[in-house]
Amino acid sequence: MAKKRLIQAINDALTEEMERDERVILFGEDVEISMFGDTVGLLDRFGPDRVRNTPICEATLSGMAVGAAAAGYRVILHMMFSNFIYTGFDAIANQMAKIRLMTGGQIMLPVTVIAGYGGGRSTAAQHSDTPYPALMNLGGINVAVPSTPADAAGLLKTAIRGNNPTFYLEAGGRGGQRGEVPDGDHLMPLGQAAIRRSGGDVTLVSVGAMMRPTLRAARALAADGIEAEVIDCRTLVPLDTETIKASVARTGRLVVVDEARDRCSAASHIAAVIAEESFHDLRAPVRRVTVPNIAMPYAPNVEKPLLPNPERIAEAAATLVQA
Amino acid sequence: MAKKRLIQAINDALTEEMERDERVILFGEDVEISMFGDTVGLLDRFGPDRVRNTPICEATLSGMAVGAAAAGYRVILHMMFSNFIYTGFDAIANQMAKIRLMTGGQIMLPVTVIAGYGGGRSTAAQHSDTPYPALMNLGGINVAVPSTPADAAGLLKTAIRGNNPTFYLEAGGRGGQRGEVPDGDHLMPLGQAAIRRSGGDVTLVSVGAMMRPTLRAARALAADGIEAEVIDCRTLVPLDTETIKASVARTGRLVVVDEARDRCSAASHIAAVIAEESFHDLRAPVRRVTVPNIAMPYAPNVEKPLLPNPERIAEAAATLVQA
Amino acid sequence: MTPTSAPSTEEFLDLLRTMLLIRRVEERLRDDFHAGKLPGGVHLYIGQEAVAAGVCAHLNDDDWIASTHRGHGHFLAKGGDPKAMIAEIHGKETGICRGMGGSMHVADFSRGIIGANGIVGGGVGITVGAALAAQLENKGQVAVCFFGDGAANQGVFMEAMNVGALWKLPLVLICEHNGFSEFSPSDTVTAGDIADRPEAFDIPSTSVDGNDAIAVWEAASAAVDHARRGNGPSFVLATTYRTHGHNEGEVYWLSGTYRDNSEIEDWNRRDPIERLTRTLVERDICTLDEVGAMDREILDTVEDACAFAEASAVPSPDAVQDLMFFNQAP
Amino acid sequence: MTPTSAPSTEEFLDLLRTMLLIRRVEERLRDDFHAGKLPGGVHLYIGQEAVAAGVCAHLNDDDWIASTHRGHGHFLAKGGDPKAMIAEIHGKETGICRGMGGSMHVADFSRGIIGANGIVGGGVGITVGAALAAQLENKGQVAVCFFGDGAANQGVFMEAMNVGALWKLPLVLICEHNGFSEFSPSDTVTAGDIADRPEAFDIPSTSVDGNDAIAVWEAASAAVDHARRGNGPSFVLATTYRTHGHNEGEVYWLSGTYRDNSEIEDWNRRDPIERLTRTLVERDICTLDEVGAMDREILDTVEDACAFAEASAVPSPDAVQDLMFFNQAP
Ligand SMILES: Cc1ncc(C[n+]2csc(CCOP(=O)(O)OP(=O)(O)O)c2C)c(N)n1
Ligand SMILES: Cc1ncc(C[n+]2csc(CCOP(=O)(O)OP(=O)(O)O)c2C)c(N)n1
Ligand SMILES: [Mg+2]
Ligand SMILES: [Mg+2]
Repeated sequence: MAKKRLIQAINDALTEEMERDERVILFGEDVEISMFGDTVGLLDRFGPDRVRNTPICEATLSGMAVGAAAAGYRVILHMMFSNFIYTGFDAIANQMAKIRLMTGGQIMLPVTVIAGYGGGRSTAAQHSDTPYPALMNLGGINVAVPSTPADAAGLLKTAIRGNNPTFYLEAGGRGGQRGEVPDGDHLMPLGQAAIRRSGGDVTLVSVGAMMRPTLRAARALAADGIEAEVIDCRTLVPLDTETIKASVARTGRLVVVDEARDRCSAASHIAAVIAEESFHDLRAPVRRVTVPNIAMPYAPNVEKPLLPNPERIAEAAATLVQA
Repeated sequence: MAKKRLIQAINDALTEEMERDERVILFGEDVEISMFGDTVGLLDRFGPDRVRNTPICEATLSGMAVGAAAAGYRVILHMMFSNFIYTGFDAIANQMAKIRLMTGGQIMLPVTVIAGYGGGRSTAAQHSDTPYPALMNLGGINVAVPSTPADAAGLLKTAIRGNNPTFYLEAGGRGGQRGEVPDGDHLMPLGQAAIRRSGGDVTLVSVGAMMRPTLRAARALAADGIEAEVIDCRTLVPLDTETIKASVARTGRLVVVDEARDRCSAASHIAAVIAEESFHDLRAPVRRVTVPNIAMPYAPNVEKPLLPNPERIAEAAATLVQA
Repeated sequence: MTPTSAPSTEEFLDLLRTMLLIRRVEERLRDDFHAGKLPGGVHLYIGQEAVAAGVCAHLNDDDWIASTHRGHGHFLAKGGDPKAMIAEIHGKETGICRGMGGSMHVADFSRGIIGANGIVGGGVGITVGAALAAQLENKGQVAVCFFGDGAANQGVFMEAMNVGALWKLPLVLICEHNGFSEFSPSDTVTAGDIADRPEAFDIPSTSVDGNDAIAVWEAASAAVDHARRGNGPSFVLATTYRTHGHNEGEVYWLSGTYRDNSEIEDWNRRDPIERLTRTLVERDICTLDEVGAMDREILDTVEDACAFAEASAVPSPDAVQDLMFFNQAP
Repeated sequence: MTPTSAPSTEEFLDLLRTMLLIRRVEERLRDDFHAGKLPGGVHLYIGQEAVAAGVCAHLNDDDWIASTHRGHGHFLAKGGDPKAMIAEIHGKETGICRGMGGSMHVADFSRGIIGANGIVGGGVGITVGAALAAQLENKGQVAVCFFGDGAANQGVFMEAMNVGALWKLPLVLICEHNGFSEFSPSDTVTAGDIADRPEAFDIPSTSVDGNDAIAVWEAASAAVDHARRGNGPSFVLATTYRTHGHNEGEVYWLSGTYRDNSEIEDWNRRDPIERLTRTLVERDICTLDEVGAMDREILDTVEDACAFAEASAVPSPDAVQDLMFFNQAP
C-alpha cells in the first residue's frame, strides 16, 4: 500500500496501462502539459505516436476515438472539462453509444473518455457541469465515478482493459485528496459499490466525490445517535443495485447524494429503482440531495449552497429517521 | 372545434404565430419542403427572410438560435430528427440552457426548438432517440411533449410566445393522429398535465405519445375491473407534479410510461419525485414502463417489443393492484 | 498528384462489374421497397456508382472506408457481400449487422467497412480515427471517407482536414457532389466551391466528373497512393447526380417537388454505367454481348441474394441484450 | 477591401485610452488574483489590447460582439463599464452579470456585448445568429466575433463562414492569433495559414500585425464597412501574443513550462501600447505628458472601480431562482 493523491493514482494507472499494452493510445487537448496533472509525463515516456496533443475540435475527437478503437486500438480520450463533452456529444451519443448494436456486435469498442466534472470552485456555468445523467441515458456507455485514489486506479485500469466505452469522470478540484492504493496491479471491477460505513438506521448512497460529505454527514448523524450506512456507487453504469437494495432491506430508509442537477439525475434513477424494487422495505420517503435545476453561478456564496453538503445530507437523513 | 391531424395543428399554429408577430423567424434544414410536413408553406407565405432553409451544420444552428434570440428575435429552430440535437448539443447545453443565468438575467431567450423523436418505424438507432432526459437535466430548457392536436397547437403557441428556450418534441411518425382543436387562439400553458381518464385504482402517467397506448391499457384494465387514471404530462419541464400527486393520493399506485431509455428517464424522475413527496400515499411499488437501455434496432420484430405497449402497461398496473 | 497508371483490362472489367452490381442491387431494393417488402427506408445511390467503384478499386480489405446514409454502393464496392447486405436491409438475422442496422448502417469491419452512417458528417471523425490507427500500424493502410456535398458544410469536415494535414494522416476525403443536400439544391446551401476548402490546409484537391468512372479511378489512384506513401490527406470532389429521390419513400410523403424531371433526364443521358460500357466497347476491352453476360450473372447474384434474404429468419428479439455491450448486460 | 480613412486625432486618442484602460484594469486583476481577492481565475488579455481597441473603435452600441474566455479587453473596448466588469469578477451583486458569470462570462447586452464565453468557439454560432438578426433589422448593424487561433480549429468556424457567405450576413470574424492554443504553440495544432481558410468561401481575408493598433484599426474599418454595406462577411487575422499565462493561475498548478522567457521578452519589446504611444508622440498627436495624464486618470478609474467592487455586497443566494428562466421557477 502507498498513500497517493488521487490525481497521482490516475497518472500511475495510465502509465502502467500504457506500459502494459502498447496498443493503448491517448489523445486530447494539451495532454502533454496536462491541465489537471493526470496525464503528466506520458508524452515523454510513450512518445508522440501514442500520446498526442490535439487541436481544439471535440466533435472530431470523439469521432476519432470511435474510429481508432474500431480499427483496433485501445483509446483513451481526454476531454478536460465535462462541459466539453457536449461539444463532442454527437459522436458520443450517435456513434460511440450505438455503433456496436447498429453493426450487430461486429466490434468491441475499447474507449475510455476522461473528463473532470462538478462545481464548487467558481469556474461558473460552462466549467462545472456534472454530465453523467445524459451519459447514463444513452445506454451504451459505462460511467465510472471514483472517489478514492484506490478506486481511481482500479476503475481506470478496468476501463482501459475493458472492451466497452467508459466515461471515467474525475471530480474537479478534488484530485488532491489522498488515500491508500494497493500495490501491484490493482483492478476494481465496474458495477461493485463500496460500503464505506455500516449502519442500520438509514442508507446514504453517494455518487463520486459526494462520498466525503456523505461520510461526514454520517459521522454527524452518529453523534445524534443515528447510524447511517454509506454506499459509494463507484460506477453508475453498471449500477450495483444489489448492494443498495440489501442495505435498504436493513435500514428501510434511503437518501441519495448526487452533485448532478436534480431532474433526471443519477439520484432520481437510483430512487426510482428502489421505489420499485425495494418498495416493501421502505419505511420512509426516498430523499435526494442534489443540485437544484440551476446552472452553476460564479459567486462562491451563491454556488456553495447549491451543492450537497454534510448539513443538507444529515438533515435529509435525520428527517427520515425521525418521521 | 375542427378535427385536424396533429401535424396540421402544428402547421396551423406556426402559421398563426408567424402571422401574429413578425419578429418570429424560423430556420432549419429543408424547412421549405418540410420532412414531416409541419413547416410546409411557411416559406411561401412569410418569405425567405423569415423562413430559411439552412445548410447542414447543427452546431452552428443551435448557436444561431441563441444569438438571434439574444438580438431580439423570436426564434423557431427546426432540428428534424431528435438525434441531430446531439450534433448541435454544445450550444444547447453550454449556451441556450445557461446564458440567462450566466449573464445575470440580462436577457430573455425566446427560442423554440422543434424535433421529431422516438422509434417504432425501423429508422434504426440514429433516427429514433427520445432525447428529453438529457434536456431535462440541463436545467434551463423547457420541454413540451404534446400528444393531441389540441395540445400540439396550444403548447406550440405558448412556447413561441414564451420567453424561455423550449424544446417542442413531436412524436415521430405519429403526426397523422387526428383530434379536435379548439377554434380561435388556443393556448395551453406549460406545466399543466391533463387527466385523460379518471379512475381510482391506479395512476398511469404517460409522457408524450405514450398517451394512446396508456389509454388503451386503461381500457383493457377496466375490462378486468381495474379503474386507471391516466395523466398525460404534456410538458416535462415544467412538470405538473401536483396533478400527479393528487392522483396518487387517490389511487395509491403509480405506473409511469415513457418511451425514453430507462436509465435517468423522465419516468425515473417522476417515480423519484413521487417516492419522496407522495411516499405515504403509496400502497405499492412505483413501476416504470420504458425502453430498456438499448439503442433502437432496425428489425421491426426486435424494435417493437422494446417500446411500451398497452400489454406491458396493463400488466405493470395489474401487478400493482393485485399485489 | 498524378494517377499511378491507367486501369488494366482486368481493372476496367472489375469497375464495370462493380457498378453494375450496385445498380442491379439497388434497382431491386427500389422494387422491393415500393412493394412494401422492406421494413425501413432506403437512400439509393443510383447514378453515382462510378464514385464508389472508382475509389474502392484502389483499396484492400485492410483499408478502411466510412460511408453515409447512401451507403450501399460503398459497401458493395469495398467488397461487402450482397447477400449479407440485402438480408440486413430486410431486417434479417443473416444480415451483415444481424438486422440491427438496416440500410443506413451497413458495415463489415472484416472488409474495412466501418459503416454507413445516418448522421450527416458522422463518418468524418471516425475516418480520422481509423487513419490515425492506420498511421500507427505503419503498414501502408489508408482510410477513406465518403461524404456528400451537404456533409461538407458540417464543421467536422474542416476539423478533419486540420487534424489530417497536421499529422499527415493517410486520409482520403471523397466528396460526392450529387446536386442536393437532402431536398435543397446544393448551391442554395453551399458557399463557394467545396474543392477550394482543402487548399488552406495544403491538402491536394482534385475535381472530377463523378459520372466518368475512369476519371474517378485516376483521381482516386493518385489520392490513395499519396496517402499510402505517407504524404498525408487528399481530397477528391466528384460531381455526379442522384437520379432517384433523396429517400426512396419521399414520393409518398413529400408535399412538393424540388427538381424538374428534365434535369433527371439530362443526367440519365450521362449515366455512368452506359458511359463506361461505351468506352470499354470502343476500346475493344469487351463487347456488348460480354457486358450482357456480365449483367445476367449479376442479376442472378442479386436474385439469389434476395431469395436468401427473404428466406432468412428474423433476428431473435433477445439478440439486443448482447449487442449494446461486449460481454456485459445493458 | 481598403480602410475608409485613417484615424482622426480624436480616434487616435480614443484608441490609446481604450488600450490603456484594458491594460490597467488587467494589471489590477492580475494583482488581485495573486493576492487571492478573486473567487475565480482570469485569462488576461495583456499584450493583445490593440486588437479589441482597433476593432471596437468602429462599432456602435447596437452592433454586436461575441467574445472569448479572454474577454475583458473586448468588453471594455466595446464600451462596457469597468466598474460593473470588475465587480463581476469579484463575484458581487453589482457585477454586470450580478456575480453569476465571472471573468469568463462578462456580457452587457445593452452595449451589444453578447458575452465572453468559456466554450472555445462558443461565440461563433451566436454571432452568426446576431448577424442574422442584424440583417433582418436592416439598419446597418454588424456582428463581430472575436476568437482565438485555437478556436479557428473548431468546425463552427467553417460552418459560420459558409452560412455567412451564403446569406451575405453582416458578420466580421476577428481571429486573434496569439501564439497559443491554451498551452500548445499554435503551429503544433494548426495546419496551414488560418487566413487562407476564408478564401474558399470568397470571404475577404486580411492579415495584420495585431500589435499595431493602427493596422488593426484600418483592417477592421474595411471589414466593418464591408459588412455595413451589405457585402457580407469578412475575416481579419491579427497576429499578436499573450504575454501572460493562458490562465493567470497556471503558475500554481502547471507541472511544466511551455515557452521560453526570451520569447515573452521579445514580444514585450513589441508592446502595442508603447508602440502606439510612440507613434502618437512622433506624429505630434499628443505628448508623453499627456499620455501620462491619461494614464493617471485611467488608474483612478480602475482604483475607483476596484473600491466599488470590493465594497459591493455579494449576491443573494436566492437570486439564482429568478435567473434560469424568465418569469418561471427553475
Ligand atoms: C446530423 C444530421 N443532420 C441532418 C440529417 C438529415 N439528412 C439526411 S441526408 C441529408 C442530406 C445529406 O446531403 P449530402 O451530404 O449531400 O448527401 P446526399 O444525400 O446528397 O448523398 C440530411 C440533411 C442527418 N441525417 N444528420
Ligand atoms: C470547447 C472547449 N474546449 C476546450 C476548452 C479549454 N480551453 C480553454 S481556452 C483554450 C485555448 C483557446 O485557444 P485560443 O482560441 O487560441 O484562445 P487564447 O486562449 O489563445 O486566447 C482551451 C483549449 C474550452 N474552454 N472549450
Ligand atoms: Mg448531396
Ligand atoms: Mg490563441
